[in-house]
Amino acid sequence: MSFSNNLKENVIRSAGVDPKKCMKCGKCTATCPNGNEMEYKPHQFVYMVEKGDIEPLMNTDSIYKCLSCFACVERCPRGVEPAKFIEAVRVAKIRKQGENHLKADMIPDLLDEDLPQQAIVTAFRKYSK
Amino acid sequence: MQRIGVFVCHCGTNIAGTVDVKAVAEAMKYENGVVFSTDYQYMCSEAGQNIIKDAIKEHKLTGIVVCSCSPRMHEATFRKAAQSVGLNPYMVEIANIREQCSWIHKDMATGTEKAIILARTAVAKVHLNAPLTSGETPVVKRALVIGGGIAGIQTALDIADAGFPVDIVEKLPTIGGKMSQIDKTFPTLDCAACILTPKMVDAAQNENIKIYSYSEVSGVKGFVGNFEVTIKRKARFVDETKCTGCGLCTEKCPQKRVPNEFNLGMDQRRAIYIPFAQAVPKIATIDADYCTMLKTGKCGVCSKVCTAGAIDYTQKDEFITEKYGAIVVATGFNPIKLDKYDEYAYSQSKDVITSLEFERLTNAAGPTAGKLLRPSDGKHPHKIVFVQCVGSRDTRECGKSYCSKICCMYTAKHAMLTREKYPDTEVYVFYIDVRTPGKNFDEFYRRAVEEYGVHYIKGMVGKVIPEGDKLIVRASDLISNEQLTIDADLVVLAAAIEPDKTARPLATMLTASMDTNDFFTEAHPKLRPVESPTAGIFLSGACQGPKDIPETVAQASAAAAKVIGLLVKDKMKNNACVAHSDENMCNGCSNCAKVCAYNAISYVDKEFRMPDRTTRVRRVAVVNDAVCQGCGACTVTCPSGAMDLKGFSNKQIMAEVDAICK
Amino acid sequence: MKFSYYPGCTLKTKAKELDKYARLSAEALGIDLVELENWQCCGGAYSMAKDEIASKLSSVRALAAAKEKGQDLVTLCSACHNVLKQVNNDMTTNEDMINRVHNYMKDEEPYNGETKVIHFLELLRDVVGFDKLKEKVVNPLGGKKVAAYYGCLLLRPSKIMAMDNPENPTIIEDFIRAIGGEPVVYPYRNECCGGYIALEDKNNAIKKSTLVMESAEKNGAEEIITACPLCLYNLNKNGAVELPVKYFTELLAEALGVKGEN
Amino acid sequence: MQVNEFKPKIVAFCCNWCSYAGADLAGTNRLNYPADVKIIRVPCSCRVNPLFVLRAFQRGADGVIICGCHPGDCHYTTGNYYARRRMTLLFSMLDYLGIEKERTRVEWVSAAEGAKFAATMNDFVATVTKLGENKRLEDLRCKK
Amino acid sequence: MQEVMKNKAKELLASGEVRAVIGWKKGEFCYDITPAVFTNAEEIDNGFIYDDFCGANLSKYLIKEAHKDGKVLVFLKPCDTYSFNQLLSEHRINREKVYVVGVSCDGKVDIEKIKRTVGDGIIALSSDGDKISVETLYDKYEINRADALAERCVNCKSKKHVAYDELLGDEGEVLDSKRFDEVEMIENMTADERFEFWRNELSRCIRCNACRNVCPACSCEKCIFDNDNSGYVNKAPVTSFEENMFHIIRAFHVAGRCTDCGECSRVCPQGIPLHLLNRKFIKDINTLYGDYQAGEDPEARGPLTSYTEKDPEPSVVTDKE
Repeated sequence: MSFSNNLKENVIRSAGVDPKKCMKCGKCTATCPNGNEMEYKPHQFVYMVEKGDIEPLMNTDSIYKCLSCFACVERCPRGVEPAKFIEAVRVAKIRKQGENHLKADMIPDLLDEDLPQQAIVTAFRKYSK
Repeated sequence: MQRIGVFVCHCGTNIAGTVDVKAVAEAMKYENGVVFSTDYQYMCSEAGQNIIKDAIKEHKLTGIVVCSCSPRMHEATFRKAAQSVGLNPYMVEIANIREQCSWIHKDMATGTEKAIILARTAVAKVHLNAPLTSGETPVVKRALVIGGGIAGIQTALDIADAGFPVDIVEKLPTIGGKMSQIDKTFPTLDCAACILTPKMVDAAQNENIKIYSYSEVSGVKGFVGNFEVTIKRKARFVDETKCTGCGLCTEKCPQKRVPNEFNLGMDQRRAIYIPFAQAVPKIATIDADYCTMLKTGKCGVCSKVCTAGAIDYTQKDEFITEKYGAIVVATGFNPIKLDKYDEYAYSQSKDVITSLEFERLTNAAGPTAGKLLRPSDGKHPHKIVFVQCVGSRDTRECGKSYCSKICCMYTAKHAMLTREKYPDTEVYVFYIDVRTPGKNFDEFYRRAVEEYGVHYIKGMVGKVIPEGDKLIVRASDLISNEQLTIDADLVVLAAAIEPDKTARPLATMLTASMDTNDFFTEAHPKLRPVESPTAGIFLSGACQGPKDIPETVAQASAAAAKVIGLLVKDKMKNNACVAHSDENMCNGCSNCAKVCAYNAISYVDKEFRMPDRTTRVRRVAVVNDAVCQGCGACTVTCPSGAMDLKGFSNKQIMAEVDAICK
Repeated sequence: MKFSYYPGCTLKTKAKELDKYARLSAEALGIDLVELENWQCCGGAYSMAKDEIASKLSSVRALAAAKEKGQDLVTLCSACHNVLKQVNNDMTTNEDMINRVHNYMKDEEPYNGETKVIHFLELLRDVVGFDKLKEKVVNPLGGKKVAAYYGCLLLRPSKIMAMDNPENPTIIEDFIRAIGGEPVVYPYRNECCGGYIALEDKNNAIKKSTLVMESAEKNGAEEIITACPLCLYNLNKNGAVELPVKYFTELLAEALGVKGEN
Repeated sequence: MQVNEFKPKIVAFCCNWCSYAGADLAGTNRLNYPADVKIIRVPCSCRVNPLFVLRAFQRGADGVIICGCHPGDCHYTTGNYYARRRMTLLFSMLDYLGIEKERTRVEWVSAAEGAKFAATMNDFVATVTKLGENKRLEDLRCKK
Repeated sequence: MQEVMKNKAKELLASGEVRAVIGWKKGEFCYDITPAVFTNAEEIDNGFIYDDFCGANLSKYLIKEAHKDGKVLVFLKPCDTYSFNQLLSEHRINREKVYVVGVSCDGKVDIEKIKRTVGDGIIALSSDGDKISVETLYDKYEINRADALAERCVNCKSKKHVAYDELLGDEGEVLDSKRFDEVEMIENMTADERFEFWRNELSRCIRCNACRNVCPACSCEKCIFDNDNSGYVNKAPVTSFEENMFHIIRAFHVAGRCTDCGECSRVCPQGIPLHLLNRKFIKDINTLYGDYQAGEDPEARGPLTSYTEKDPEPSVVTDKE
């Protein structure tokens, strides 16, 4: 499908890393502190992006489960750095109209007095456009 | 002026079918310098060869051209024939009118026309041929083996058995190498010591073998057949000729807290030590870094207890020089350091160990006398996790991009042995791929799974978390797409292997080439796997690439066979078609040496008389005939044209060009 | 010694102590931290997407401002440090981004990653020196058992952050020793506490932060120190363990005897 | 008008270990290629001096092709790597001087690639035939 | 500058530090300056000159001079130091016997360019800042110095000395020159146009060998063109073909070794832009194998004596559109 292919290319370009370098060792999923909370695990992101299977990834909440902790980036033996694909898919998703994961009107309910600014800033940065 | 004979072969109808051989022979009669030309059914037959021999004698030929099949087929035949009647074999040229003419053309006119041109080209070349003689260099009938592991021992034994003296240089106090640290060997599970130590003893007792233990190569000069090697014999502060290996000193030495490298630091030895019971040579060595006497001048216990009077605190490093005809590199491997892989907590927990440490933990002569006990608390582990590919197949700077090849099999061995000895222990192996290409290898691995119930999980360990007396292993199971957590008692890391650190400086001394991973490169990856491109340097064992024991031994014997093939000759016949530099034209610019793959070119300062009777010293290139392989790379890089290749000289090739284009 | 200083938004509001104690300590150590004028929020999280450029511009501006002054840029908040350092790395390696940033900014002298970004901890280790620091301590911690919580952002990706061994770091432990405490090494000190999801996936954040704190407690920690306001908030708020979490600068100021001055 | 079919003169330098053997294999398999190709055997493609190529053109060759072992398979381990650089630069220079670049070629032919050798020669001869006679580099005095 | 250099030369001669000094002296005409060897203060006072016409690259003279006993002082402009380094790397000069004094250079003047404006009969020349005053038999002129600069100086690649024992004047930097623009222009012509261009240029060659004799890379003990055995000997031009061959072979022989000093074009009495052949090789080497400046680093391996496994195939040339 040309649309899907186009999407795949965009995601790969945005991630800036090469899914073909993956040797499917699974160290990313092994090392992920949030791996068990994810419907699609980090290694599946790499493989599915390589296959061009982007739609299911865009529609899973796994893209909001990534903690951006760089553990898989740090430990990937092949320089594939799976978090970059998760980020790329998330960016592709929230760039679409009306797909913001976090909307401004949701914020007040989530606030508490000690919450540092950066929590809100980063939540917006990561989850909305 | 040459007197040239031309001999045109019919090759039955193979040539005569599409080439008018008579016409070719006839046409050649009118070529400059040709004094005889004929044709015959089969030139390579005895009768054909006699025609050539007779003509050479009768017509006093100085050069011949045989128009026949490819020179790759019969050049040697015709050269021999010529030589038998006193014509230099390099005065023979072949015009390939079969493979490159009659067989590819259907039309007689075309075939004949081309055959005439090819013959004319060969005649043009012969005009410029000069008699060549292969130089000869005497071969020193002694070999050097660098490294005394199983590779070096096997190579040395095979060479010695063929009757040649051979020296082993080993940097440690004993030969035996990595194999001496291994408990059992896959896939047969025989005890490594049981098969290795007899070989070590054989080496020690073989009168053709001399072992320089605790020694290193510090300098190499010369070339194939004539190497001159300087060996540094490190001071061991024990007189080798006097020490009986009784071991009393190693029991009495008061310095007890020296990490024992033979057991990878898992227990301690004394400052004077014999690495292990079966060490060869069985001679004590004082570790200068720890010896109180050497450091402070106070102690001397070992000297007091030694009845042989072998202790010598004043011993100094000694250098000896020896000549060799061939050198075998057998420097072996080491597991990589794991300081860049601390997600596996190697430096944070004693119970995270490498596979080689595991070998020592299961070895009867090891720190636990063969009982599998945790290094931290000496308890028996009930859950063990093996991690494969730690540092192998890792393209980052800290890793090795290659597969270390032996880990899949030794891990299967460890897993199987553990389950056999301790059936109450759960064993998990995390793998990316299980690679078992070898005789009975896959069967072995399957037995670990099917008969011994080892849990093989397709996935990787991502983090090891030492928590209390457990090791929380976080891993992935890619088949079931889940993340697993295992609370293990012991984690064993299959660390990647890398060439020994001494290999790189050694390669520089030997002018042998290495790849980016510091493995020695072969002269040809398929066809000359045990030779270095540098003539006279041979490769044995893991210094050339990761290898298991059977492969190492096979390569070791292959290297020995190559060495024997070299040493058996009294003199070495060099390639006759070698490069030669005209010193009158040579600029001494060094460009030729830069492109020489064999380091055959060196430079000397030479005095020249100038036209005005003064003298001038110039640097000029000198080709070593014994080393040059005759590729010609140097000839093209030479700006002045001083460098030329015998047998394929500039003028010869240009004469061929001219003849073709005529 | 003069350094440019990038405090970041949280240090001006919820994490005032982190900032205040750092400044006081720096003064006591003879270090002049000059706050950049007109700095903007770094964005709080570095986007790993190569084509996310607009959100990285504010970091480039801060970096360029430091370059203009010819000073190294000191950061304090782990998140700011991570963002600035990664963006700085982009400005030497990501061609496409470099071009686009130059086009956006239209600076006379385009910025190409010249500024050196150092964390306050690195300042203590490499500029002051932990030995020297030790000499200046007037109120040593008296062997208090302190657990360092590194989190993710200080160490990873180590290729770019290059602060310490990412899997077995020692910089905060050495710091604790220098000010007279006893460091508690525990395995979860470089595991993510889930700070980024604290806002909208609270349950998960509770799990993650509790794991970290339990581990520290089990290994005998009396308190935890960190450099990250978000970690501090998350551990304090969501970690189900009663263990004080403080900024490392607070302990530093205390040890140097400058804490009470304000 | 006289119709004279143009027969180009092609000089092929073949390394002894791979390409010359490949040419032999083409013969053994009876694979046809034009008789216009004449092979000169050299030990290695690195023996081919750019001057030989120029010499051939000077003497009236219409095309020159150099064949060697595939990069990485050189009998002398590195010879063809040097040949590759030399020939690339030479060809580029000839092109710069306005000499038809199609008259020169380097092709890697292994000892097993008889078919490739024949196909390469067929193709090269066809290309050179289309170009016609080499006039730009020919030294007329060399033609009698 | 000239006085500083003279004093330096005299000082070192007087102290016995050097045996001889290689510099420049006036020739027959005021603009016709030639390299010279000075051995005493008197010679220097009478003849030594350093001005806008001292274009000659003195490095090649060291091959002969540095073979004799004692040290030689040589004055090298930035571009000359590259040739010097290249000769060092080829072991043609004994470094210990040379005392290199780097002299700064703000470009040298091309007399041909001046003649084009003023015609023949020049009797006096003097430069003052950015102007050059010319006096001919017939008239007086004032020319912008910039307009008279030699092509190689307009496209100067480096004002930095890559080798020296002592530096007079200021050190400059490696420049981002446009020296390949002209090569590119030729590359962009059609093959026929290129052939016409070069035939027009090379047919003027009179085989005087000036280019070869001046070239620091052409310093072979015996040149193949002089060697009866080489198969390339030809001493006189008979057809345009030969100029083709001579110059292709010469360019190839210095490929990877040529520092682009531009001496070949400077000395060509026929004004053939020979440097465009050398620069083509340099440009190709830079694009195909990575930037390489001969002489920049005497330890570096030249592009034709090295390789990488991933080098482009010759088909990048033969198959290009």
